[in-house]
Amino acid sequence: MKFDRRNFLKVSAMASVITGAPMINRTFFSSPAFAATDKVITFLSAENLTGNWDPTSHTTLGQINLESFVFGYLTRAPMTPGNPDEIVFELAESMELLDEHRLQFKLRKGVKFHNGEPFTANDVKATFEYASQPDRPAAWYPGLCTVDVVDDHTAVVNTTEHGYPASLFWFLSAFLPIMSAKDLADLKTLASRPNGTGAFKFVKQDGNTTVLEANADFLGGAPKVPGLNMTFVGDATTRMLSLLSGEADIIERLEGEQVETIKAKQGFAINEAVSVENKYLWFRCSKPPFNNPTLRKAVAHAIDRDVILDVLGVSGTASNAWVSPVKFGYVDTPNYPKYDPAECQRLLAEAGFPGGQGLPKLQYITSVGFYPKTKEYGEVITAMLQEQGFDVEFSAMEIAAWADNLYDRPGGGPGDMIDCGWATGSPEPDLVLRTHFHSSSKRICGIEDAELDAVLDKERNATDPEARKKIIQEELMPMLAEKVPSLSLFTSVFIHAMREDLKGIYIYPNGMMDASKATNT
Amino acid sequence: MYLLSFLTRRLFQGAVVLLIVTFAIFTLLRIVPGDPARLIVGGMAPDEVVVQKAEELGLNDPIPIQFVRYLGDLVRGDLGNSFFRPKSGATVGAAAFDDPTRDDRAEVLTLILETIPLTLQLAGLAVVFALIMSFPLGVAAGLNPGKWQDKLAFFTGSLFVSIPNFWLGIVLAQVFSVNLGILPSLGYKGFEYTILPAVVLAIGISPFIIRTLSVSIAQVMQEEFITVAPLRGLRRSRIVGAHAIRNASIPLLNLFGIQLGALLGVLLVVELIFDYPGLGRLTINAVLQRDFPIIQGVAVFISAIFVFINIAVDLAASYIDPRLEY
Amino acid sequence: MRDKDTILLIQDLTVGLANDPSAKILDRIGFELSAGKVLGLIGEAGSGKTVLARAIVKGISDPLVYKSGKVVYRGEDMLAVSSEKLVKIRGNSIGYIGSNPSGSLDPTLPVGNQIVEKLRSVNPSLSEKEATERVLEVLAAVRIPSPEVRFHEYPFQFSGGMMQRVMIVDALVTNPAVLIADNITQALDVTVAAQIIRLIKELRDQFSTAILFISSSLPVAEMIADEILVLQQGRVVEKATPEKLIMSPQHDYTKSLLARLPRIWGPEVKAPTAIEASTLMSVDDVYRTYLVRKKNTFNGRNAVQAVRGITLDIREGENIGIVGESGCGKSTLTRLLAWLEIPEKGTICFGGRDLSELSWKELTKLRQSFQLLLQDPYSSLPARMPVGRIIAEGLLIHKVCKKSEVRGRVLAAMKEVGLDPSIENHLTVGLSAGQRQRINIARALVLKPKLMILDETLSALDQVEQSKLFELFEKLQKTHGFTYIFISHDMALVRKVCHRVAVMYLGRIVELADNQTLFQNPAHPYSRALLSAVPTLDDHPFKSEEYLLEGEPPSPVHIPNGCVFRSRCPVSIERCKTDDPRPTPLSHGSYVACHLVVESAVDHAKILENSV
Amino acid sequence: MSKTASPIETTEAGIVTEALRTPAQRMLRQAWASSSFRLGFGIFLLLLFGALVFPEISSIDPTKMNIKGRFIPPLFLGDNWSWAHPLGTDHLGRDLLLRCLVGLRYSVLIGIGTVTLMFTVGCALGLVSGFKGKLTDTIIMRITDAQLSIPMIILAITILGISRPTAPAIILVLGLAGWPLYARVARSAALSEKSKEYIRGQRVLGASDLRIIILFVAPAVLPPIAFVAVLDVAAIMIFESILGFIGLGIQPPTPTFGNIIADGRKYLINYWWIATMPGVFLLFTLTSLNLMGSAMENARNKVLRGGA
Repeated sequence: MKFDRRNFLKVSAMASVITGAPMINRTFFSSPAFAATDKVITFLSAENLTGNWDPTSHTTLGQINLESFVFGYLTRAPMTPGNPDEIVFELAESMELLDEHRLQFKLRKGVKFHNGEPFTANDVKATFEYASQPDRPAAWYPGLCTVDVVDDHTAVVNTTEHGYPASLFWFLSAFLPIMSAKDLADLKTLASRPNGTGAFKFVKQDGNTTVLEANADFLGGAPKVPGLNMTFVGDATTRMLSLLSGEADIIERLEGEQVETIKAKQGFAINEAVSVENKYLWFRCSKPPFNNPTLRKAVAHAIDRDVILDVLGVSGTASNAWVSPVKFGYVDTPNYPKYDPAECQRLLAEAGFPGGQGLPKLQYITSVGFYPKTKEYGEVITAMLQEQGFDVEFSAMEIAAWADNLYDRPGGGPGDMIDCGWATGSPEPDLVLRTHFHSSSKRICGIEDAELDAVLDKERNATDPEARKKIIQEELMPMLAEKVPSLSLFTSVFIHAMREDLKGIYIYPNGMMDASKATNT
Repeated sequence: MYLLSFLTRRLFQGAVVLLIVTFAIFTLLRIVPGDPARLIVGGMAPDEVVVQKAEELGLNDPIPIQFVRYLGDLVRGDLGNSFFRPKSGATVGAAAFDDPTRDDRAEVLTLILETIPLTLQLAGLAVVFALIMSFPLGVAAGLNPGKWQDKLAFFTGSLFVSIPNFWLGIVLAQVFSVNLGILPSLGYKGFEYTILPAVVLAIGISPFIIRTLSVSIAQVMQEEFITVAPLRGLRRSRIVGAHAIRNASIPLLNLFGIQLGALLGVLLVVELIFDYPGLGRLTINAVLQRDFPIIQGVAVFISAIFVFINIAVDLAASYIDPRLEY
Repeated sequence: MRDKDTILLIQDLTVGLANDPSAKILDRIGFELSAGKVLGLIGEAGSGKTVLARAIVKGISDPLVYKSGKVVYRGEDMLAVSSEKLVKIRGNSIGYIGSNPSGSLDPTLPVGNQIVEKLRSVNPSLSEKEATERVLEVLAAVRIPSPEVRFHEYPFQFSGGMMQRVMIVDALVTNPAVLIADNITQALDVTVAAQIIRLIKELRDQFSTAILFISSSLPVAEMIADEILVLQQGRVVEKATPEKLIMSPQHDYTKSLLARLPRIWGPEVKAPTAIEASTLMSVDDVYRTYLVRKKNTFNGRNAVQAVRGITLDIREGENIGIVGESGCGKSTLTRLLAWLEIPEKGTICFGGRDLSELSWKELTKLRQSFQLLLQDPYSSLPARMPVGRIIAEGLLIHKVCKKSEVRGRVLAAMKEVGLDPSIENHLTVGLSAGQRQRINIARALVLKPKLMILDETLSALDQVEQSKLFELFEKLQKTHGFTYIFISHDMALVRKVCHRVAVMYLGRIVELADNQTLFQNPAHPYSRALLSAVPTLDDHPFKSEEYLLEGEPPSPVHIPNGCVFRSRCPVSIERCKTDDPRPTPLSHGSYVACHLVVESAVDHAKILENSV
Repeated sequence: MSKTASPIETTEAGIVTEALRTPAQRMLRQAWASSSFRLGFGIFLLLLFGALVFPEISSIDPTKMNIKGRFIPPLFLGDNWSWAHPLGTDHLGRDLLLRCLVGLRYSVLIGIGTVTLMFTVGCALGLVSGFKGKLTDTIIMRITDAQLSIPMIILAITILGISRPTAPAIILVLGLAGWPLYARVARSAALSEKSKEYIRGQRVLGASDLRIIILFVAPAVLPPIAFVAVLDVAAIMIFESILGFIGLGIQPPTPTFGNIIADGRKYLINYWWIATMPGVFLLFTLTSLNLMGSAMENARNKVLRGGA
């Protein structure tokens, strides 16, 4: 008997049956069922979930990606380079700005949530009014809003009472998952499982694998694949090996070397795209020593971002602003902090720590296994800062542990600097800027700065997109360059790799995916 | 009767040992930095919530009182709930402090009971592999001290014990899974996923078996009852097979009892490397996440296993050699 | 020429070392064994006895090699046969019994199964059942009590004597034509050894086996052999019947062997007589019990009553002997006398001071006055200390003198005990047993003790060394006025040096008497049995046929009611079952613990008469 | 009943001088006589020399990064190898030879430090426990059992996972986690030593417990145990690298074997040497230690059995 893998599996499966072991090779027994047709897609995700299925409870990208399979959105923003402002309608059939404070959505009829409830304007109202509350951790909304239900399939987002233009929801509508009004009346249920109108239904959480099955009633037509399994694997090498061994169909967040490896093999395809994600070095601005902007600036001048880009290779591209070039309002900020040791030393001295003297030990936290090369460039940054006299202690954490340390908290978040990226499925810049730098949200850096608040409010309240863009580019970005609550290091290039037989999957620039048309043989 | 009294006594001793272990671990995890209440509610929670949670869990009581409470739960089979892991078993992070799912954390006992069969399967297979590798070598070396068999066993043992097993794991996974594609190496989807980790583990164990076996066989072969056996009319095959190995197996059994801790160390890292969803990976993840109830539960559980295995080893040894008394 | 009864013929057997062509361990050995006859073979340690025993059954291994010769069993040369054939002869037709019965069987398996295993190995046609029956039959034949039970017991559950019986069964179960018994009584107590020899005699008649009986003791061989070979350095130097060998030895070696044998009852024996003197140490009704874990219980303990009420006065300047067999409590008594252990009941006074009432400091000081010399000269000295330092240790502990004087005192002591001062800075490794014992003596001597307790101190030495040390002891006694307590199992030694002798049995002194009385007119039946079992060429006043005991002493855990000796006593009476005899004083501080002595002066006298 | 004579006694002058050495000396000589010991010793010395001296005299800093010069292969392999980096460079362009040598330095430091601590604590407790017996023994042994039943790795990763792992912390944690085996061995050795005749001899002379432990029991019991401790140095070195690998060892940028392997693991497919070199270094070091240790263990067994 030729000893090949298949025979081996047979033998071992038989052996485990004979010995009565509970382990039965599932792939062996179940795979023939779908052998002829499309197979379930196995997607290995680089980031963990939060454990709470309420989409407003988190800003975790891994879970946002999952939500894009399960939930429906009023619109979608493909953000293709050729047509960055394109909006595709999904749950909405049309979108119309009635006046400065009112945005009307005509909704698609006959759509059902996965639990069988019909989708109506009430769901939009419930979703928007719940999710825009300031205590929701996912502060995607520009502020509180009201939704007027005109009829079952017409909803008007009304910001009259809340003092900002409704036009902000134009792009945002592509990023706000629509929940069922019934679920929202019972938050416990909402948190316990995802229930949307998307192409895939949630079946169960099995360890780190989220099992989804095709939604036959999907408004865009039933997906061809029977289902999709999204598994969190917190190690880049493991993800790649799984793809190569055929255990995974698609993986995300590849690094340069991995791309080379996969390109050298037959049967795989690579998808590379400049993303909406910028990676930042966040300062804990709400506690010493980084409550001092001069010190933050000193750090910013100590870092040579070109070297970091060298380390990243294909996984990153330069960016001199706090949003990705794909986003609305991007600008090559003229006073963006550059690598300048002399300036760094000057600022250090100005802050009262000449040559780093008197500075406490600074903890720099980063994650491993999720973002490409974090540990590598983390070490580089550490070395650069140490060279300027900063006493930096570098900790690389597993992704889940890092996530628990990520956000600002009363008294300041853990450590002094933390590495994190921010990707949102919409060109809307406030999903980054307001979320992070406005004192009403200040997710990671914890900055509370009246001047920043004022500029952010000004930009939000601008009704004319061009005027808004100008404020962002000429007032907000330069101000951020002065106050550096965080330093944007680069813009990520998202690299996905998949089996060649997996076709028709669309990957948004924030990593969300559309697999409703995918085939997988 | 003998068995009963033996078990009673040893279980009593074991209980004392477990009590000390539990207290030590419990105290350790209470005095280290990292407020459990803060860990439970998450980083983002305001201080009031932390205080409230601490009050709710009785974390402000003196440690002995907390310990007694923990013991009370323990005897009822309740090892507590994980700080982070939901019942679904997913790895989670970054949830909000007022998250209703925080109440839905997995029970530590369940997590342990879910992972332990896989770990036992791995350890068992590794021991089988190790015995297959070491028995011929060790016995041959013991029967021929100073000869090439002895030297072969010595060098094999020295080499195997010198290979950093996690490194070997990485290399083997690379060769067998990536380059050759013969065996799967990451995660667990079926029995074949146990093979590579078991081989690595077996290479870690086998030097000890080879060494113990060769030394004890060589020693037994010097014993009067062996040297005199051919004069009594026994054949060599019988002398070696029925008597020498039988007597040499007692040091081997004791070795298992003692080296169990070391075995576990290797097991832990092997599971990590092969992403094998056993007790080891659970433990490492718990430590990295500071999931105190899991760490504590695992420590107590492993101590209990340790105590039980040592009782079993002694029982087996006294079954083989009735002179041994406990 | 061999006669037709010859079963085994050894011709020109020479065994040497593989790596040394000139070395000869056995040199041209030749003899024959005939059915129903016992051929004795005696020789000292190192004479090649055991090598010979094994060489006959082709049982020697590297570095030993056969150089020449034949071992012909029924016309077949054992050294030349195929291994298949060898298996059929060895263990089947030729049985072998070694000197270490306790180590001869796998300790982890029941003895019966192992004998069955052996039987079926040499005789595969037997079924398990048949083999078992056969083994049980032979077990009964060697008078092992309740063989069905003991069949299933493990080697460690057997005493040395019983285990030797088992090994006899193991050898005889195949009905061998030849039996090689290699020093089979060596490890046994005298009474047990005597029982075994009696058993072998009976079996010889029963099985009509040809026996090669190897022993290091001429008196032992003399008891059983029809003919005796004397082996010296691998060569047979003399062969004769026992009578001829003893009466008219031919070879010089045989003569010196005979001359060195200690005499116990011969006319030339001059036994020391008891002296009257003040009491140096008095032992008053001391008890010592050890608690050992009881196997089958949760927390149960077995009380091993090692010493059960011993009373003894030691007179200044005398030599007192304490004798008894294994397990009689000698060693415990030694430790009590040396105050290494404290009796749980009773007192020990030294120089009139109760040792238990002394403070630690006083005791440490007093310790200088009574010193213990240990049995094993090898393990009793620290291996990592130079000789001079070892001897100085006592002086340093007690700070007897200034540091600067220590060396002088040490050297003086070394000189006094006959140690070359040049070894002062040597380690003890490489020194002979005699030299080592001298170091032991010297380190006690520096403390100027009054009492020396000698725990089997001389038993590890050969006859020549023993005599030299005796002289030293006598000299020291004269110069320093020492008192000696000899604790020993060696009756000949005690006979030679002790003024008074105490006989111990199961934790008691059953008889204390002066030398002459004990050896000529012992009052206690156990004393007589012990004496009857002593192998000697002397004209024995106590014939073993008459006095030898059956069985073995009861366990010190389960002390029977009444007289503890009654289970083996040939003259026990009804009262012995219920009453424990207390020591009854006789003349001159002697006493005996036996009802017969007290009950009936007439009977007592009669017993004494019979025994003389 | 008669004691057979020591084999040494009967042999000639050379052996007698041999006999005059202390057992530890004799073990060393015996060990030195074996070729595997000398081989191991040679390799170890070479490695140790490299680890101690080379980083000091080298002009390169093991933490100095050079992104342009990363992934340089070892000598004679690949296209762009260079004499400046005999073992190549890692993913950040740091010299692998230097990193491995510095890693070795920490590894040996932690190995020896830990074993010294384990040995000291364990043997002290074991000696007292075995010699004193009774309640002292029971208490110490129960604690030992308890400690022994929490596997070292669990204890170590627990403590190191929640505190900051530095070299002294690692030594302390591993040392405190690893003493029980020494305590057991020392105890049983003390027990058997205690029952020996010569100890009784010392007692008869009037020596106190402490005097006996220090003057006789410890010197008799400890060297043989210390002899085998070399094997534990190797075991601890593996342990240290495991900790580094998990991320609970000395933190980067300090290079340790575990760190380097963990970092290089990602690049194994494309740049195999990064993870392989420290493995090879570790393999050589451990082999040298194990060769020495096993030879020493054999020597010890021979000397102890040969009657000291």
